[in-house]
Amino acid sequence: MAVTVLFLGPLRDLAGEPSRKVTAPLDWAGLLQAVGPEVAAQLGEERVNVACAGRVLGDKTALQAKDGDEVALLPPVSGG
Amino acid sequence: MAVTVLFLGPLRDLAGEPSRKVTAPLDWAGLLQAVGPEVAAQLGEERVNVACAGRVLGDKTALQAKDGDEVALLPPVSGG
Amino acid sequence: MKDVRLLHQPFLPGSLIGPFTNSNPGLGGVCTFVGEVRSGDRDDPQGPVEALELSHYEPLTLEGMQTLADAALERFDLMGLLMVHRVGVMHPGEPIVCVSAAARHRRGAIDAVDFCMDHLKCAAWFWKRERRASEKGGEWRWIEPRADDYADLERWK
Amino acid sequence: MKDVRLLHQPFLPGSLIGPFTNSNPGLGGVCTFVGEVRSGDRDDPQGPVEALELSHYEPLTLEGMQTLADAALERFDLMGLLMVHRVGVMHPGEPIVCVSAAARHRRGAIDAVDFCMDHLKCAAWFWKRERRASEKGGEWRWIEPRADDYADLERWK
Repeated sequence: MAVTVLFLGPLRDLAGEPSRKVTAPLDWAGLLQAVGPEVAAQLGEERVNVACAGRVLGDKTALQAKDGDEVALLPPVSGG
Repeated sequence: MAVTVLFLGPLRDLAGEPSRKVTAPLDWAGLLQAVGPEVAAQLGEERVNVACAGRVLGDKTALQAKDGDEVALLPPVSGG
Repeated sequence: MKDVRLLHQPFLPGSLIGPFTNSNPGLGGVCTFVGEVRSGDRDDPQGPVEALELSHYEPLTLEGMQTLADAALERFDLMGLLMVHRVGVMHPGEPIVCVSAAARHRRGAIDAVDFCMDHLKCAAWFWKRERRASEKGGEWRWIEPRADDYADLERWK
Repeated sequence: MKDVRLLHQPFLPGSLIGPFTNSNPGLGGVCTFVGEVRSGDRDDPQGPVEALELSHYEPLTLEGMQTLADAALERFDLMGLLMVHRVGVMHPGEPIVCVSAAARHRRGAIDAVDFCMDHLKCAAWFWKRERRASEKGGEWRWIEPRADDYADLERWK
């Protein structure tokens, strides 16, 4: 019974690993606790988005991940 | 002792020929007379430029073409 | 690297862009615009375009293009600029003009191409006419820039 | 014609532009932007760029590019749009991104490329980092868009 939390871009360096298994279900408070203080601080920033099951959340604090979901933490992007 | 008057673009159709030899020297009044009323009317328009000896005149009415000069009548352009 | 050409024969833009890009090592981006002879809008009542003719005035046209290229190099942060314009009779699908700008950042490259095209369209020494299939047995008709073209040019003043 | 691709291997923009242009018969112009890995500014104290890595998030990135392409096709008067973006590790001189727009008139083509590039630069699901030769034995450093990039994006809102 797990949720996979994925650290994208620079958050991967902060987390020290590309992903982490967390017990399901997972809400916003649980996420902040699961990722450690450094990543949690980043999650507080407006520029950092959260996707659950392939969909970017309009309100990330409304996260409700269930067993098998992938939760992706998306820091500010830079392409081109 | 001649000046060559060159009709560019649509002015060529109006003049009925690509160029015309005119007696030198040639000033603005002489040019208007030499090109016929239809082309002369076009020359009165601000959008029509005149070049003498390869240089576009800032004030076309100050034209002073001498023997051997080419006077080019330049209607509104369209490229690309 | 500035490369300005007036061509009397058909050209392949692709054959110019590769060498141009390679001649500007360290670039961040290249923006290229290629204008071709249109066959005419589908709903155009005047029928399809058969041919387009671009005429020029030898003593002014190429020199004017050089001056335009210099103005673009002065105004934008560029590494190189390629500006090629056809003259003569062309047919639908043939390239008329190709402007390519290489720069460290995309902004300069895109703006330079925009700037050069606006000027080539209604402030360079070219005269354009077209012949359409259905129009009075293929008579030539002179084309002036559209109001949009003049408005675009004003943006740079 | 809409052609949106996320590539994991090097690509030659020239080999895409020709077929793209040919697939839009009757076009008046094609604008193309190609972004490449820069070797770094000459006066950059951090030394030359050795490598650039673009990472993406599979469930979002390509779909986001499709949505962006649809927005451009909706907003500008286009006949076709090609949008190609590399991911993975790249080296200086390698193409990262290629956007090409075909339209009846140049305005739509140029603006569409400008619009797409601004969005790919700071509103698409990519993360970019670079490794420089002189920096602490080649450590990777994450790159965020420049202030200019964010300002450019605001123009379309």
